[in-house]
Amino acid sequence: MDLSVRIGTLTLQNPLIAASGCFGYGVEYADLVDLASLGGVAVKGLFLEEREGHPAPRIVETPAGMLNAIGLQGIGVRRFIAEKLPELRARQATVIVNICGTTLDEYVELARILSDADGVAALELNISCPNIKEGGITFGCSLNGTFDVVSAVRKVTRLPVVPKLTPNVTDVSSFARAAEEAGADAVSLVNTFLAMAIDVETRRPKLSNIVGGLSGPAIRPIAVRMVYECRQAITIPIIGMGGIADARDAIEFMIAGASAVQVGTASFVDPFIWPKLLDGIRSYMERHHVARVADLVGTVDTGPAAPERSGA
Amino acid sequence: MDLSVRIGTLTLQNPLIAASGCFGYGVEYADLVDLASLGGVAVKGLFLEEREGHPAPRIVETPAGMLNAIGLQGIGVRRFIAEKLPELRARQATVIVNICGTTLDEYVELARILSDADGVAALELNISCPNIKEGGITFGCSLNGTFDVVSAVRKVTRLPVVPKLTPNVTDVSSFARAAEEAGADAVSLVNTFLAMAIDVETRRPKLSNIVGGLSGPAIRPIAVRMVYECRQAITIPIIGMGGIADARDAIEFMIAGASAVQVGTASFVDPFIWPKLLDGIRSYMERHHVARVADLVGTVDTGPAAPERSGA
Amino acid sequence: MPPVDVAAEVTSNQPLSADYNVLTLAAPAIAAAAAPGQFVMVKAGLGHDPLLRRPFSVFEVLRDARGAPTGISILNKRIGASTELLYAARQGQRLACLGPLGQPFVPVDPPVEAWMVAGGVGLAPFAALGESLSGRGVRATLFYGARRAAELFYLDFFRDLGVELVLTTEDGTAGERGRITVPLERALASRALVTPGAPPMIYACGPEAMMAAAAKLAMRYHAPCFVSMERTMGCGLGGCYGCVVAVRGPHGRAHHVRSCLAGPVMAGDQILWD
Amino acid sequence: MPPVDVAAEVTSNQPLSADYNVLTLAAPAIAAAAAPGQFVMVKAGLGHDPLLRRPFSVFEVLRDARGAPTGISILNKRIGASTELLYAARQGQRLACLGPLGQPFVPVDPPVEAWMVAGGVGLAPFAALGESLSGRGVRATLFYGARRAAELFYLDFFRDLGVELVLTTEDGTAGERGRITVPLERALASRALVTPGAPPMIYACGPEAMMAAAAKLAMRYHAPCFVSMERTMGCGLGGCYGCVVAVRGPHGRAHHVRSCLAGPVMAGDQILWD
Ligand SMILES: Cc1cc2nc3c(=O)[nH]c(=O)nc-3n(C[C@H](O)[C@H](O)[C@H](O)COP(=O)(O)OP(=O)(O)OC[C@H]3O[C@@H](n4cnc5c(N)ncnc54)[C@H](O)[C@@H]3O)c2cc1C
Ligand SMILES: Cc1cc2nc3c(=O)[nH]c(=O)nc-3n(C[C@H](O)[C@H](O)[C@H](O)COP(=O)(O)OP(=O)(O)OC[C@H]3O[C@@H](n4cnc5c(N)ncnc54)[C@H](O)[C@@H]3O)c2cc1C
Ligand SMILES: Cc1cc2nc3c(=O)[nH]c(=O)nc-3n(C[C@H](O)[C@H](O)[C@H](O)COP(=O)(O)O)c2cc1C
Ligand SMILES: Cc1cc2nc3c(=O)[nH]c(=O)nc-3n(C[C@H](O)[C@H](O)[C@H](O)COP(=O)(O)O)c2cc1C
Ligand code: FES
Ligand code: FES
Repeated sequence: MDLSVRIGTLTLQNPLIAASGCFGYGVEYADLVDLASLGGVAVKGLFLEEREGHPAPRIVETPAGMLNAIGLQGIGVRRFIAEKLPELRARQATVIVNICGTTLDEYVELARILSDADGVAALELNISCPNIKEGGITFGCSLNGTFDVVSAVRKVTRLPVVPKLTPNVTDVSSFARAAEEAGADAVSLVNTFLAMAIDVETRRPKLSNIVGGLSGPAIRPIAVRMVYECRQAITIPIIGMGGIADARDAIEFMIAGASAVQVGTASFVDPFIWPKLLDGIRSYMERHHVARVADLVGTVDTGPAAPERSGA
Repeated sequence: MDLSVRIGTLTLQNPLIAASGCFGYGVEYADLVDLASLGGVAVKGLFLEEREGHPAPRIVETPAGMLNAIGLQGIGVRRFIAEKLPELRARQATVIVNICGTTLDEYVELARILSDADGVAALELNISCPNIKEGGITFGCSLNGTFDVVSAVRKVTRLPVVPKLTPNVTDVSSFARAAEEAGADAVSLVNTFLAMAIDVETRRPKLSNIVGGLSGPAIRPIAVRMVYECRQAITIPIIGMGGIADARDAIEFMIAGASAVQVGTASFVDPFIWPKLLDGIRSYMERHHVARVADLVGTVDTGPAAPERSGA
Repeated sequence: MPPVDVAAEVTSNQPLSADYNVLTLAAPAIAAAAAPGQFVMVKAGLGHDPLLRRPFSVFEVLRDARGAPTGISILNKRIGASTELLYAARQGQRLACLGPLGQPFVPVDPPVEAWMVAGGVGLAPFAALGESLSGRGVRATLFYGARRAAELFYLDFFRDLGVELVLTTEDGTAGERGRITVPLERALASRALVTPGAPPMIYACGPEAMMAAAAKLAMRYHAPCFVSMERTMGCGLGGCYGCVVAVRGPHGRAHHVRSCLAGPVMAGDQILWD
Repeated sequence: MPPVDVAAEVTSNQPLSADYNVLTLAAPAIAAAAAPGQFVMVKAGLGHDPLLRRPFSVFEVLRDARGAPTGISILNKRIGASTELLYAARQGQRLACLGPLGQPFVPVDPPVEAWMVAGGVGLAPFAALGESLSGRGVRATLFYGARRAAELFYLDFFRDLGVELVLTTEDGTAGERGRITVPLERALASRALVTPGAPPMIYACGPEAMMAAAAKLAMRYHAPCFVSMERTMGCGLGGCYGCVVAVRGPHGRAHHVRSCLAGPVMAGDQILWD
């Protein structure tokens, strides 16, 4: 059974990636999860510099989902390389570094620095964080911005470049196309949905940042639709995510068109989810006689069955 | 205690409206719910002509939500006026008719016909149905289209005109502004989120229409955020909806900026929800010494408390 | 009478197999009004996941010693989130239960015979129907197919009512091996030879393919046939238009009717089986 | 030892009031490793609503007749969806329980005295801490405030340990009327007069305003103070950065630390109370 997945020049041993911002810098989980057994570890979004992020409350639960407004607290790229990367390398993790900038130059500099570091497998460009104005969302909500940041980074690195798209747009597939045209090796989607919760007793927002990003099972059907749409628009691989909580959900994303998947919120609920997901995918493949996990990708059958589909 | 709500020239006795497509033509519920006790009844989306809609399966449950792709099955405006409106009038329902067209002319004709009918309180322009290409979504996803359809309908009717906005856009508040500029008396938001679910055993979409609209508690935090954004962009009333399942949720929408609210999916779970919602709002107003429900609208306090809000 | 919503206490939960159980619910008002073939909408679990209620046929109408209706039972088959919770429901727990809903089976009177055709959990409406038929003195047969012998339930119940049993299992562990529509067809054919012009009334509930086959056999042998359609339901009350079945429309065109109002029991010859 | 995740059986559910209960959970591995002040992450309910686990202090460490750890208890206060489900949990049910997590209270040894300051459900970490202190022979006092007499729990438990009790209630139905920080301040002041230079160790858990007041009093009287911070937690493992507390940073600036890793027990004088 072949579980491997190709993202540009990178081969992941399996399609399961810990989602950025949901797995710390990976090292927090080193004693709980065999990092080497994951397809990849997308570490918490990094800026060039250290950031303290937003004050608490930073998270609030909503029906089948959660809002977060962490504000990209982080140790900055240099401390990451010095303090975290060695352990990740020692644990044989496939490290995907999620990078965030305020300007195009910052993305380029981050890409340069990380390309020189040992043990980085790919760059995920966070141009979709809904929680901070500077988190690249200005790039992520404009087709030109998306194109520009991807091509600028593309020029300075040999690492696979994977822009992470926001779902908070009218037509996500046009952003996927812009990314592809700019030379991306893959796209990640979705980041969180801009959302809000209000405490009716105090009439104050439940998050210190007023708005935050919605993740978790609640968003899964929207994310699956977006993966499906993008699969039809581009030929580079898609890394799909949004609410995956079990193997069936992961397979749903792959059938919709994702070559690999990330899991975030559900790994909060069950930090030991990884081997369960892998076993579930394996037994599904056995049951359905699928030899290579890549053979599942984009196989959704929208064929006959619906004669009145166009709305008679 | 004053629960009344003004929408243009119309006064609703309270802010609770049965959401379009979730309450049939209202008559189905006449023996279960005192229709006269509702602020309004938004009937199922009507085209000029009868439509059969999509084949089953039309609905599928998702975490804390549901997808639907009904495809606007309906009896057409003339049969509605002849067969349903008299009973609604007899039951003293405040009838909001949700209208859908393929062309601008169809909206105009629907508005003309309904303006001449006795017992119609307002028109809700469905320019946001995600399930059919002709359901006005081409208008609802373009600022010009939204402006044009609202101003065309505005010219031919004295009834309050309430375009219903889609959440599947990058910046919903610009659509609210276009609607306001075109002369809308209020805006309704949100319609459902375009979404998808796949049966992994068959690899087929779970809906006959492939994609459908996500509603229910899952979407509430996104809908609340959109109401909050629109409240800052326009001065006409907002009718808010998306996942309201109890009085607290309804109040959350009002505090975010909605003058009235619609309830759809939750009324499937509990068809007897209406008096419970009203009691809950009343006791909240008592507890918080709110004399007029209108005094709650848009009172979310985003004031001090978050010094690092801009993302230090 | 309009349906009522009851916070029904679970008075017992009887497992029948690893997947099937019978829940009895205290709900006198529903029990008093329910007719065989009608259904209830049950909310399993608190919170919003699972979100919607689920439709269940009224299995038995429960009565106290004096015959007064006290509640209903449902035959539950575990296939997903809600039915899983109902399989694990505990005595004393309360479940929101709305009903009775929908169109019941159209009853017959002697000398017309009644043939009930059940596949798997499709047995659900036939306990109540069998009782009603036996009360009317109608000669009744239950054609009942399941995967294996251990999934054929309530046989003694039907025997005690005087209902004749024709059984099939997919693995041959009880009755004939194969599909239930095979003995049904045989019976129709032989009856047509023996007593032509006196077809039985056929009632069917089970997988859609089984019901389609039964309905087509009935048409072939000119027997009336009612089936209990299964559709995902949003509301059970006609509000959502989620539960439609395609039937022959006024001008020969397909027409979508809501199975929660026009059904679940519908005339088999009106349905556009695909 | 890294934390473990146990499908812990509920071995009992003891209601203490209309809002409080104590759940005992079979979880030997967690019990064996837990130190006072640590917490567990518990998943209430199946399905995705509620979605996340919730943090609960280890209330008691349960042992069998031979003293071997068998499980833990949690003191649960019903305030929302998950705590509602835990209030209603039934014996025999299983709950996913991850732990032990976080930094425990830093213990003291005689002759240092220990003063525990609890507000409401903030009592939770002090049963285990009281036991541990009493095992070390530390003289301990529990300052314990609640809304009313009926919400002061486990008093005999602490008395049996030899812990001195100072009680307050908001309505005056037991102990002094008012806030628990009032007698705390009085005690600190009088002790400073009587035995200056020998401050007690102060441990506080309760509403943030109470802990802030206790921490500030401690600073004023030069007593060491640890508080157990309460933040909404996504993961409990350092993965989400949801649970931060603002502390004095390296260059005097505010610095956010994750209370699930650096806490929940933290030095009161390091926290930037607002
Ligand atoms: C009128 C009527 C009467 C019924 N009576 C009974 C009864 O007496 N006993 C009983 O056990 N069941 C009965 N059913 C079926 C029952 O409603 C479904 O089994 C139940 O809704 C499944 O819920 P779930 O949450 O367990 O599964 P879900 O998690 O909702 O679904 C599990 C899987 O089954 C599929 N599925 C779910 N519901 C349906 C459906 N209605 N049709 C086709 N596929 C579906 C889903 O797509 C999914 O793949 C009846 C249905 C109807 C319409
Ligand atoms: C380290 C730690 C130990 C804890 N120990 C205990 C314990 O032993 N016993 C106990 O009963 N509780 C304890 N708590 C608190 C407990 O975790 C919360 O009461 C619980 O998460 C509430 O969940 P819920 O689903 O019932 O409420 P929800 O529905 O999640 O919330 C109900 C309301 O309370 C607010 N709320 C929820 N959680 C918090 C929070 N952590 N801080 C502030 N407001 C909140 C919500 O915004 C909402 O308004 C502890 C918390 C922490 C961080
Ligand atoms: C607490 C939290 C922090 C996150 N931080 C980041 C981040 O730093 N960079 C990023 O690209 N995405 C971030 N995300 C988004 C996730 O990587 C993921 O796209 C999203 O949560 C959807 O997946 P899920 O539903 O499995 O969580 C964060 C999500 C959460 C919940
Ligand atoms: C089954 C179904 C049918 C709907 N039909 C319509 C419709 O005809 N016209 C319309 O404007 N909105 C329609 N909607 C959208 C709802 O009116 C509402 O905007 C949406 O469901 C969000 O609210 P809720 O979460 O309370 O259901 C439909 C929704 C559902 C679930
Ligand atoms: S289930 Fe809603 S219309 Fe039938
Ligand atoms: S709870 Fe997730 S980092 Fe602390």
